[in-house]
Amino acid sequence: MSGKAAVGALGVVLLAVLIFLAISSWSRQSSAADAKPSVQPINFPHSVHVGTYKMDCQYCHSEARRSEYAGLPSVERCMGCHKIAAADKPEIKKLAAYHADKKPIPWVRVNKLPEFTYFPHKAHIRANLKCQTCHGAVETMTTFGATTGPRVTNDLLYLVGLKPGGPPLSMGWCIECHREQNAAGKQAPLDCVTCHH
Amino acid sequence: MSDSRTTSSPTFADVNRDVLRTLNPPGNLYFAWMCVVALGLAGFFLAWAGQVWWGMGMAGKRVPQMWAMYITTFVFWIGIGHAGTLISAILYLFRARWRTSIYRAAEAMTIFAVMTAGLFPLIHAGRMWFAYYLLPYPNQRTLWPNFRSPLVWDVFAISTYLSISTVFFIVGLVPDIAALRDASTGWRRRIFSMLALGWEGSDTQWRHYRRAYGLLASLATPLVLSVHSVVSWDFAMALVPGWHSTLFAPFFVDGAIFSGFAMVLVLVLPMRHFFGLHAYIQDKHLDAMGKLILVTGLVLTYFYICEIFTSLYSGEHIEKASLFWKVTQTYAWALWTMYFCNCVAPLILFWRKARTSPFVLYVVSILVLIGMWFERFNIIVPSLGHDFYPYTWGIYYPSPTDTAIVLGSFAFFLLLFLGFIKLMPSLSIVEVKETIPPPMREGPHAH
Amino acid sequence: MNRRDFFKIVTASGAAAASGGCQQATETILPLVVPNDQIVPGVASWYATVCRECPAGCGVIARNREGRVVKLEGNPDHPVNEGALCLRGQAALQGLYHPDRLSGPSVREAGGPAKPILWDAAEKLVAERIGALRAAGKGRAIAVVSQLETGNLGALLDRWIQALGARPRVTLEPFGYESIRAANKITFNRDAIPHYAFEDAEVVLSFGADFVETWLSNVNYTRTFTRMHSFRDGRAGTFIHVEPRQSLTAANADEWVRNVPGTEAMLALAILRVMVDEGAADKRFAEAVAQVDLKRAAEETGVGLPTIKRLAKVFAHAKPGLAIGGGVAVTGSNATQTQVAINLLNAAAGNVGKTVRFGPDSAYGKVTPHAEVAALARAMAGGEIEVLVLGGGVDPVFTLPSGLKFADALRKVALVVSFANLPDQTTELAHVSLPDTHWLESWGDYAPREGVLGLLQPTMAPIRDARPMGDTLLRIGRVALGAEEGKGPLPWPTFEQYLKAAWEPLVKGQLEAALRRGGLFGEVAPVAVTAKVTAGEPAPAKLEGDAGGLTLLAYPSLRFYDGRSAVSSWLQEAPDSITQAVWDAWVEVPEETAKKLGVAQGDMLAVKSPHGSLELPAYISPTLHPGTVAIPLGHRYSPYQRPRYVAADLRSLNPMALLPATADATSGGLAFMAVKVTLTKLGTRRPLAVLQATHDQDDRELARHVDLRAAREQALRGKGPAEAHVTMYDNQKYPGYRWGMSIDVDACVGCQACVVACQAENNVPVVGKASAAYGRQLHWMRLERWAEGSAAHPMNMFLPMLCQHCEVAPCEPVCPVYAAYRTDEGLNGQVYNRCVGTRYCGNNCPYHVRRFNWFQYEFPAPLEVQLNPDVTVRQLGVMEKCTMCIQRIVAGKDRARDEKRSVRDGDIVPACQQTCPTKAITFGNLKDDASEAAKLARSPRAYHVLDEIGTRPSVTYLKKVVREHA
Amino acid sequence: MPTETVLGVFAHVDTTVRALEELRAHGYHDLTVYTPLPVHEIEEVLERGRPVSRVRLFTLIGGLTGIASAFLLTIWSSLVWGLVTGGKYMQLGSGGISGSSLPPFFIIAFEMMVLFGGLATVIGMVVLGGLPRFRPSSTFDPRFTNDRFGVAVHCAPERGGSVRDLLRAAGAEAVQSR
Repeated sequence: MSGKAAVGALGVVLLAVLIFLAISSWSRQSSAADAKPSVQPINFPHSVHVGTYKMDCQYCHSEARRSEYAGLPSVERCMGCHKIAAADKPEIKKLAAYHADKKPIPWVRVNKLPEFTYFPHKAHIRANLKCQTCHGAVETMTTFGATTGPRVTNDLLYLVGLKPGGPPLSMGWCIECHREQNAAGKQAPLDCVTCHH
Repeated sequence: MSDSRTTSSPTFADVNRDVLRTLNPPGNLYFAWMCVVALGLAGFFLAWAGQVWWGMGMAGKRVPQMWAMYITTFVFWIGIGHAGTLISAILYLFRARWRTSIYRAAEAMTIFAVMTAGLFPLIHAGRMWFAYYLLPYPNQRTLWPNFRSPLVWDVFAISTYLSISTVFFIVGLVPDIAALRDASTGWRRRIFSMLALGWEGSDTQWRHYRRAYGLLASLATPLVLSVHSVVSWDFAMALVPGWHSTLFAPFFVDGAIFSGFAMVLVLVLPMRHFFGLHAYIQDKHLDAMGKLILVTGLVLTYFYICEIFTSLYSGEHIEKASLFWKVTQTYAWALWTMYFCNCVAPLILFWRKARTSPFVLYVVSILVLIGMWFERFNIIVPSLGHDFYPYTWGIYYPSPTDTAIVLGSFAFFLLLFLGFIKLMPSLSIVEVKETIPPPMREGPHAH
Repeated sequence: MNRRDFFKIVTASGAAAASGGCQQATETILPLVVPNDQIVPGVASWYATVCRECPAGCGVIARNREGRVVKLEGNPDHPVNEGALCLRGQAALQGLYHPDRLSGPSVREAGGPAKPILWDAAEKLVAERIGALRAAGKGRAIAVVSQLETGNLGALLDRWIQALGARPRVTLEPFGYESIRAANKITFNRDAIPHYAFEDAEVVLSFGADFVETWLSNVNYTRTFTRMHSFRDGRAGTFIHVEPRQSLTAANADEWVRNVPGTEAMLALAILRVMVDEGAADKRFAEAVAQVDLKRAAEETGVGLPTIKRLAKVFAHAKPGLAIGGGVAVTGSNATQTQVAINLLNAAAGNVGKTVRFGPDSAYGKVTPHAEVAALARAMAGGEIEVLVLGGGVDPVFTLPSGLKFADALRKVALVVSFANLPDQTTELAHVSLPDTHWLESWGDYAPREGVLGLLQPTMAPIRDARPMGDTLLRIGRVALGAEEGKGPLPWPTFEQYLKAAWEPLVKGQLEAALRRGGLFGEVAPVAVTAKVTAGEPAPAKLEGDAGGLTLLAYPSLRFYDGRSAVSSWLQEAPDSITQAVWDAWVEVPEETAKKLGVAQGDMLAVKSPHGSLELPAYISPTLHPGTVAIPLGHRYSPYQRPRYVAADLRSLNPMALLPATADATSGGLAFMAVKVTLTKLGTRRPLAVLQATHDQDDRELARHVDLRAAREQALRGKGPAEAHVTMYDNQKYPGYRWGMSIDVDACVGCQACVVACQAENNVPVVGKASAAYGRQLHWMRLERWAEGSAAHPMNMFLPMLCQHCEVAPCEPVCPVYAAYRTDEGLNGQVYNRCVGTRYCGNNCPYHVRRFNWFQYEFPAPLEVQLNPDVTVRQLGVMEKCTMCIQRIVAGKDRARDEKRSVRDGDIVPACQQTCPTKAITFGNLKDDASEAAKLARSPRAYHVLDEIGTRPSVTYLKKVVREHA
Repeated sequence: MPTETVLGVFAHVDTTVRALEELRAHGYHDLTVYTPLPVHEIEEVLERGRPVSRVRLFTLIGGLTGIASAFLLTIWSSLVWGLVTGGKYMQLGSGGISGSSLPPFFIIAFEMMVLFGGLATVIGMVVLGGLPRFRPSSTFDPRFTNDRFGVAVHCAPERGGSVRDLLRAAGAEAVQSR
């Protein structure tokens, strides 16, 4: 019967459209990319630089104290040490190749906040925050990686009454710290538009 | 439609048979209707998908009419959703026995209308994929909805209304499903057994059931009145001239009942005709419904007069300008259509013959539905089009997207309703039995 | 210097960071190869340069973030604009990042498409041709046309021309004001355009001079006009404007006198006659007005005798006054006579030397008169020119009248070399295209007036394969001459070196400091002049065409100038303040004529003159002089906008298509008012996108005014009783600052600069004509025009409307998710990422200043590079609105915290206030009684728009002050 | 103690009522009566001396829980951020709660009262009515949901005979032992 066929066809169309709605909706949910330990163009061990040689974070990420961004060291700065230090290692040879070609190193981004979030490193360095507070125990990481940003599972845990705490670099996690700082007499803003504008 | 079939009173077994007959495999006419529904729904979902993909601009909204036909249709369906629970709860408490033959259909209509209405806030939201932000759920950001917003009141009112109406509906259905279970075989029987929860009609079950039903009715009664009041506050709490009025709550509730009864008639009259239910849905039922439509229509007319009067008497320049614009300018046709359909058309029901004529009732009901849709349209679109700020005054033009979605919502409603009448008893077996004299060996006596 | 290499890298990564709502799956971050101390990622650097969007030459500072310029602001040190910038200056970025910018050099066979070519090959091609001509002794067959270059680029061009023996350079500026120069030569024996000191005048009497729009230096004169006119500054001078059309300048006049077009000379002499008759002027001026018959003058000008007498009285009593002339109606055949009459008025009233200052003469005085352009066109048509070099910024096919037949002449030239960096009507006919760098990418200098030397420096690396015109010409010249670098008449390797060498004697090694300041700014002492009284022949302008037709006023456009700014979609979408129309061009038809023709707004009309015809939609004007029609100049759609924003390819929007090649015989200036046209109704419609539904406030007192006398009384008495707010609830407490704004309606001239500045600062997308017409424009700020009074004597008020940041905001409580809320600092916050898009707030805002993202708006590449990295690019489906530049507030507080102090008044300046030439907008902390904004909010003129609703806005408006006699 | 269950099937209300009266008069109180609809006359006999259904207690508790949780939710969640909207706010400071935006919360409280009350009522009905029942009880007959009435008497086995007689005498169509 044509009617039954029509109803069947309708079912298929509806299903397709619902799937489309679901997918297109989900794809618009702007969540921060959760980067797993990443494959970097050069295997850079933070553990050696920070852990073994006790280098200051801001020696390389020198923009942190004056800019919104922490910044990455220029290839020139890397080469400042690595012209001599460990120059024979294969990874350092890769670095030297970038330097010789005058090309920037295409590092893969690990820590990323959504576009609608304004996070100034400067203000946090001014407040004497340690880098590790947000970025984890960098001195132990051979490959830098982080799982950041909000996760659905986290909200689900809250929904069933658990309080797992915000995952790093998620809003709940920022807020927790800001509230603690305010309770300790510091001035950490809690105004929405300070970070979302 | 003759009254001949109503002369001899049916027996309990007749009731079971007649009601279960409505669940027989449907005919061609039914499938023809389903095809229409399918078309409407396809348009509905495609338009919606387009709107999600390309943006809300696909719908004809603009500044200043940031709300338009979606909210119009939302309020329309919420209004429709009032008759069911009103009939089943308020009339139950008032022991109006004529409700019994229509209340199941009305309740189903209520739930489906509210479900249809419930789609519109989603359709209407610019980012419907974040619509869950409106729900108070615990989250790591410790963000909660703003309980000062009438939209959050809506969320609570409508979800409560849908829940309670559904519960009420299901509770009413349980004994009927048990009857269905006992009259069916095979897989249907298994499904009905599960749905019937093992209902047997024992005295213990009945006594708790009756008490619970009464309590639910008394909870649902204020709920019915509150829901449309809350919906009306979406407007009354806003500043827009033509919205900001304390009149709105009773005005909306009355309008909702008015349109709800019209919709009940629109659905029940064909049912009566096609299923041959003249024995149960009798002329006296139609008469009662007609009277209710008449009364609510007159009350509505009173509210219209009040609205105009307050606007004129206030001496408020902007209010008056808004009213004057509505009555005489671009959208005047919509306003006068509304006045005709809601104030003039029902007056024919003063005449008893009209109240018992299915044809007249049907026509009046359709007109009332049109009028009530336009009432919401007139509240939203022209009021916003000529509000405080002359710079942004403007005219709203519906786009193919809005139109497809509004028409598609009727298809969505019909899909649910047509599905329901073939899956569930659309007359309450139990309550219909209550209205016919119980079987007595000594012969019937006064009940 | 390796800064430019560096820019490239950072620019490449910057583009990725500016992505819109969509997220990228993997993202790479590119560090610099070589560290650079000028750039810190995330921190803006500012480079001073000079705006070259028009010859006014305002100082500009460009905000550079990660190697890309994201915002322009006026240079506060520059004496012309003192920090302000007009909308065209603000929108220059759209030219810089224009999607259609030429991607590199190209050659074109006659009629064929342009083919890319390598720089060397292209240069060689040109050089060989030039070399051959020179060798053959036909150097005169080489012609160079450039825009007005007063600085070293002009000097270099002249050296190049000299070295090659080419024809003298022609500068092409459609608005050349030749008649002012010619008249000054006659009256004061000085071939120059003086500096007008508006700020010192008590009365300004303007004969059509549209100084708010384009006249000479719009930012400078708007700024100084406000100082003379605005009540706030205590002067409250009077401004009288004579023009047949209500231009934006006329709309700002205390008295607008609508005259018959072309009779300005007669009116000026009539005024002088009254002054002489009543003894207000020296008897020696009697000679000049001997032939003036007041009655006839009153009749022919259409200005009543009492008005003439009143104007004379007001003008004569001013100490000093200022009479100026310009605009479309003063370009006709009698333009020089008009200017002479105006000179006599100034001389008779004793204004010369006071408000009319020779010495600091305007750069416009160096424009070659239009007659020479016409001569060149004739030479081209006659086959005399074999190589034509067209500099950047010139588009003769578009900007010259069709009567000149320049396009035909151009086709006769064997080799047309174009330096334009955007395709236009002229480049389509060019054979070789050698794109010049945009002025924001270039070295250079420009002196807008004597004593003010502005320096241009590259504010970022070229984003396209473009090379500075100077460099290219130097190379071509050397090849043509067969010389090597460092030798011959053109030894300099680059223009940059030429420029630096030329500046060395001026800066004596201190070039860095000059660059930082934006140039060398000095004062030139006024030169004393004596006026020669000449007898005026009061004749109206002669017009071609059908005697029964309507006089065509092809008036310069505030938004597009001569059309060179029309490439900007920001400007296309910034409404014309008077009509509030966007995107399209229109023909302004007087109400009477419209009635006669039976046309309504948007009906298509064919406008015919003996030289061509145009089809344009009608705009019905109640104020236009009945004998005229008016069409704005410069409207065009540039190619990239065609598919995206408008339905059809509409190129014929420019009234130049109707004009004859008439020039004023005395001065050689181009006549923009030279023809009478006829109108025919076409029967089709092209509705205009007009943003303002009505100019009638319907008694809602949105824009308010007060009489001058009352304002003075109130100012003496101070503020009356404050508005009492009755509330049952606790008032909000502000622990820190409370931001607020004051807007002086009296100062606002409606120039739209703030609208475009806001768009540039806050990543406000462009929506296109259809959306704008349907109430879906996204401007966070709009400029409303409210008109009162009769059509003949209208009173216009300009009301900048933006989010009012209400204390009891109707938008906030209706938001179900707290996306709209009130901050601790008195702002209405809007959290985009929380917004669900219910649009309830948009309905409930009585001001309708909330904007909704109806679609996902795009920023076609490379325009996305311009996006302000401090401001979120909004996703589809969210609400947005003015934030009072929250990013600037955050930055200002951050700066204060670095310095361990609190924010001081003036630390934080929102984009709209920053660019406002009239300083009508003041932002500040309302809790601080000493702040400027708080003081203004307590002014007796202060009021809140729609205050009867009880929203308690944080934006306070100050009433316009109306002069009683007007 | 072993019991016997005797089921009488009736076609009429009056006969059912008669049987019930008889049974009560003879001291049989352990009865289960099946009816396709609630019948006033039958209820009258059965409800005599029984307390009112406890369902209403569920409703009361549910409703009160709803009100309390609504106020808790709205007030507490307003205090989490203390945001100001439209000049109204509710903030937790050193001096306790300041500002007031209480009136809208009554709406939430009302809705939550109805929701919780309604759901609790249904739960009450289900629990007290012994629902859901996964297997039909031994005395149930499918006709009881159509047009027949059933009276099941649970009695000591030795009294089964007299019950059967009693039911038959009252007018039962059929009498069975289950």
